[in-house]
Amino acid sequence: MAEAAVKGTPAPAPSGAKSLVRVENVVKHFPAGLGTHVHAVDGVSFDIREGETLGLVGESGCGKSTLARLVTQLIPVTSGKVFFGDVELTKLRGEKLRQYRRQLQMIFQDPFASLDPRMTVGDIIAEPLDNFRIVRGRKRNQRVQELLKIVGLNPNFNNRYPHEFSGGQRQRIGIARALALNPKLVVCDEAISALDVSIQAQIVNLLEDLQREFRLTYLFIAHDLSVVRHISDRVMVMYLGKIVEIADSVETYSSPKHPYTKALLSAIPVPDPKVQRGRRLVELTGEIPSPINPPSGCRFHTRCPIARLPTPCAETEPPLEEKRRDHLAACHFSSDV
Amino acid sequence: MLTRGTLLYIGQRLVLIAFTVVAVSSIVFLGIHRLPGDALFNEHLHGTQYELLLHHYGLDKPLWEQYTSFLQGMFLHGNLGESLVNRGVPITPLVLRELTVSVEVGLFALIFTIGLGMLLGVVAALRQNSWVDYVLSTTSVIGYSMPSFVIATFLILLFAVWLDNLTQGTFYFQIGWTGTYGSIGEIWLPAFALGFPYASIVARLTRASMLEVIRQDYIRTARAKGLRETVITIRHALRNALIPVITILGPLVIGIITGGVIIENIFGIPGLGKEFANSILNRDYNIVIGVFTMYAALVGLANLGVDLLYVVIDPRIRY
Amino acid sequence: MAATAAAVVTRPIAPEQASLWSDAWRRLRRNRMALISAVYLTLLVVVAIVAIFKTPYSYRAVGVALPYSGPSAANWLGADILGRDVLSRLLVGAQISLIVGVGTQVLVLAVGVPIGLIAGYYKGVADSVVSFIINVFYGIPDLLVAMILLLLLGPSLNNIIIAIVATRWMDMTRLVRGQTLALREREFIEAARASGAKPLKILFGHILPNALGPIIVQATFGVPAAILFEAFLSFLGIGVQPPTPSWGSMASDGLAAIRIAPHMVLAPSIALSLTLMAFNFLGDGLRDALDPRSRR
Amino acid sequence: MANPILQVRDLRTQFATEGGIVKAVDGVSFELYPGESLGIVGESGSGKSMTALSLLRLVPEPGRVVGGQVLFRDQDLLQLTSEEIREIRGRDIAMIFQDPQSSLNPVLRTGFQVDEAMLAHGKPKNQARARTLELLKKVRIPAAESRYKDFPHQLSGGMRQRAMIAMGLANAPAILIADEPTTALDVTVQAQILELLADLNRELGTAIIMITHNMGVVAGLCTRVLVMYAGEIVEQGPVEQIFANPQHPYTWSLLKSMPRVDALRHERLRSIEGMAPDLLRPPSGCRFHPRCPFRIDKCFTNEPQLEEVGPGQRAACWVTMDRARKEMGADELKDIRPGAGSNVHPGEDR
Repeated sequence: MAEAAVKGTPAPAPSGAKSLVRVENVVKHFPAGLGTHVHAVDGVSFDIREGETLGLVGESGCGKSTLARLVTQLIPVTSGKVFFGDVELTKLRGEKLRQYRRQLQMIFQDPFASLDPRMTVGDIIAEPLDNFRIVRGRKRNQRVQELLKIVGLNPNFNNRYPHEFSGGQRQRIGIARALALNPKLVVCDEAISALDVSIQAQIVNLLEDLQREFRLTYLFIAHDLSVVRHISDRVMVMYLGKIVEIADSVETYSSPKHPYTKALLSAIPVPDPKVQRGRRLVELTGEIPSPINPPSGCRFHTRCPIARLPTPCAETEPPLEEKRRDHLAACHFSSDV
Repeated sequence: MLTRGTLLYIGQRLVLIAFTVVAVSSIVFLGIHRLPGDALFNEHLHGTQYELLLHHYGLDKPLWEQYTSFLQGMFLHGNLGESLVNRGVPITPLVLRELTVSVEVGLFALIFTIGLGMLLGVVAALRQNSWVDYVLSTTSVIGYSMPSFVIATFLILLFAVWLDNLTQGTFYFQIGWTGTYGSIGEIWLPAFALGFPYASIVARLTRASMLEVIRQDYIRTARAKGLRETVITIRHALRNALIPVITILGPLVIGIITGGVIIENIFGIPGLGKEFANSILNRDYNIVIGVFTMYAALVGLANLGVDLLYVVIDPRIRY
Repeated sequence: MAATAAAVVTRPIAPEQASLWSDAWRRLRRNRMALISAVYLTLLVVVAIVAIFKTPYSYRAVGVALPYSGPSAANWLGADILGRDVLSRLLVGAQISLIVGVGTQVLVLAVGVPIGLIAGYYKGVADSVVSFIINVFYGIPDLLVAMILLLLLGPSLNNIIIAIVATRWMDMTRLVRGQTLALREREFIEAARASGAKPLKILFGHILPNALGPIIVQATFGVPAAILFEAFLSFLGIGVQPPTPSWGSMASDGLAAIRIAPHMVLAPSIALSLTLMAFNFLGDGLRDALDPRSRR
Repeated sequence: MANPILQVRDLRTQFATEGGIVKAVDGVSFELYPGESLGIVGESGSGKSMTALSLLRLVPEPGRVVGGQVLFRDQDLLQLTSEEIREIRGRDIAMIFQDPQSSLNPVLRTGFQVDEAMLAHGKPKNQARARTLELLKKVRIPAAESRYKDFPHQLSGGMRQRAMIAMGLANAPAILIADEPTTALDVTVQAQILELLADLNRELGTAIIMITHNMGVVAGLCTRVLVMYAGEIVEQGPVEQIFANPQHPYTWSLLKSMPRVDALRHERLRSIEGMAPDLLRPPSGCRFHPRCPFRIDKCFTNEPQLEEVGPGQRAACWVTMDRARKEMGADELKDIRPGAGSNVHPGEDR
């Protein structure tokens, strides 16, 4: 497994591939007191293709974590639909929805908070198996040890408690739990953000290897565009509850079609002084506006370097449309980017 | 600081307090009036005297009518009725007079509680893990483990009995209320007995809160810009440390108010608490209701005061 | 600052298979005051149980010594106004205190834990209703309500317990609700839901075990609070009724005779204070042991 | 180059914990020259923040600076009385921190907190206030007058960090220590803050010590860099050289383990196997040896010292990258350790 993984591109997901998850015009508002709402996710449509890694990137408060929970239906949508294959998950409730959790698993951000401190590692990893009564007794134990081995941990760790492990090891435990049910889709919600750089690389490599071995589909969410680009086949950029661009990960960098994507790319420092000194870091002024009262028209117009104000940018909301083959962006002037 | 929002909030709270007062006094009224055996009835009454009395107090009417006239009296005239035991004594002026006495003792206790408690808490926190801290921490557990009546007992023994015996009557403190602050036995000892357990709680909380605060990043920032330690403690630490202490002020005020019931009985202070205990024992229901109504209003206002204190101390809180 | 220091320091010393509970037990054993308190309370319980079967004199036997007589070989703690043996009455009073203290906490747990779990986990209307009721109860003076309740129900041991529970149930409910609200937002609860756990399993398999520490601490502090409450009520003469002795009513009787027989008020006062102190020290020890962060 | 403005010699900071002594900073030496921008990089637990805090004696309990010298203008900061070090803090050497939200006092007005930095060093109130307004404008806070009166919670994260920087610059210090100043911020805001720091460094000639875990930040802002691992400096030198030709295997691996946003080809990341060492019981010999792909027998027992490996570049390693390339073919290397490279690494057993 390691040999094959050393070089080469991630398994390509042809654009015609079957979609595993389809999200249609999903909206999620949270009440924020006095009749106001946080427009966390505000009309989002996309699909996740079988076998691909779809990256989702955006700054804090853009709604990406909420979107992850909507895709896995951990929280209900305000409106819109989420399909898993042909099944409309947003219609299901209770036990019927629970059955679909076998297919949709999640890896969480904080390796210290995502494992129950009162449970042994073995019980944590076996919890999904127990919830669906899949294996019992000695077989359960075997499966736990097998999973520990798969994620690169000592199989004899199963009787220990989470607090005895380092951040990287804990994240491996979280991955083992997500794999226990042989899911089709794994949503990684900032799964590596809390880790040190050298450990991040370990986990990224592990995720790539596991994808190849178990034919997993990933929705990979992070605020770090360089990591997202690295691991993803396609990258989706979110700003203030809206998707502003979806494109092949190479094309995202070489020819972004939304000024926000371009600004995001420019803001990430490259660890190479020769390159970095020549770059202009700041494309954007100001900070992300409040999602309680998002700007009119294009939500990015308040910070956009190329916006034409007031018309059309502050008045008309640009649709997310295909600018090139398989490259969608929501900008009135995408050719100027 | 008194923005329109805050005033609006105060208005809403006052309405809510009035509502609560009516609700609880109604519950007490309706509950109590279903009880058999009241203070009116005794064997010295003969003939139609009992019926006349019942009529005088309106107790011969159906419960519903009694209740509406009770509400009407309370709202329209601030009239809480007449005492059943001391016939003819109107309750409203009685409880108002007693209220001022109780509030007086309570305020003394409160000042004492907060002042001493915070001082000791800050000292313990600044001398963390020293013997001072250890002694103060242990004392505070002992302090709030001693019921106020036990403290009162010790104070009486000490100041009124043993001191008297020791000096053969030349020097001791008179226990008892004259309304003139003539002796420390009159208001300081009751206030101390009432406040000491709470002072211990405030001290503990202040210490914990101070320790939490002096580990905060902004204290490090203050140090990094070269502020003196005294400035850091007073300006940066203390005010933030106060915020959690305010949260217990509400329960604390209630505790001091209700603790008065016992302390007033021990020290013979003619306040609301003594009246309440007596009227319960005497089954003087009208006074029970009247005093309880007074208490409910007092507690509501005290809680409102505490909530407004937040606004003063913590700029992040706005109503 | 704390976070940076913690990053350096917290790499565990890797004790073999140490659960959080055994860690807590280790810390508790090192707390001297808590240990002394535990020993005292164990002795108190033993003595109270023995006193069911055997006391030096009957607690209600009048004239076993001269009224108001002080401590002597025959009556270690002297006699009271009717010449009853104070020690015997003190021992029976211990039973009353322990029954009230433990009894109320059992009921408070039975009421507070489920309501708190449901309000905290399901939020919404259930929570709003519970929170409103809790706030109303916090806004009324508890001792007075208990007094009125006893007036309505009549003074008996059961009614005293009911009155105390009725005015103190919200402490536990609020704690459990708060813990649940905080825990349900924690990632491991979300992870449990994501791995297909049913609500009951989340409530009792994940949330309750993680809230157990604070619940135990709260219940431990609740015992002395209830004992104190009963003492207050009995002191005022509306708690346990004579001739049954309670530390509160004994102190009240003694206060009347404070000049001639101070032992009468001192004995129950000291017994009460020591017991409350022991529970409070034990509670402190448990809190420090169960929540290492609170240790300073 | 001019004389160094700050000389740190053999700095040692330790934490007394229940399990024993944690050597958070263990013999760190370096110089800072006037007007330069020095980066200190390392992962969490490498001791970079503790090094910075030790300079101004701000190490939190139960930590203590136990040895070494911090020479600033011919005086050893570690030997000063608490009143003397107080006068240095904020006046000659200022410091800004990672989380601007928690680093500002929530109950005091933002502007006043900037004033304080000057009031503490004897500036009269009205002058301090005028200077604060000037500073708030300098760090590009719009509507400075009204922001002055705001409480920290009314400002955005970026604005708060700008206010912190204004506070740091209040007394025109010779040195500004920035401890992960952009870690808590979004990338677009991070870029703004970095640009501001670079401009200030250029305009005011303030020397900057930049503590960060982000190699990209160092590449953009710094002229020299120290790389820390497990409480020690493992490599130091001019930024261009360290990035182009790292000599310590840790530096080299760190650079290879980061995905680059400008990458046009998918290359597998080089992960550093294992995990950061336990500073209660640091590894013998070279502290990096349990994770080093090029270790030799000597690495297990003998601790390497910093030695010249290029012009101005020093590394503490027995097998520098030049040697590893020559003798072990490091660039083609997957991982020469047996069993390494796959995700199963028995080396993690404890």
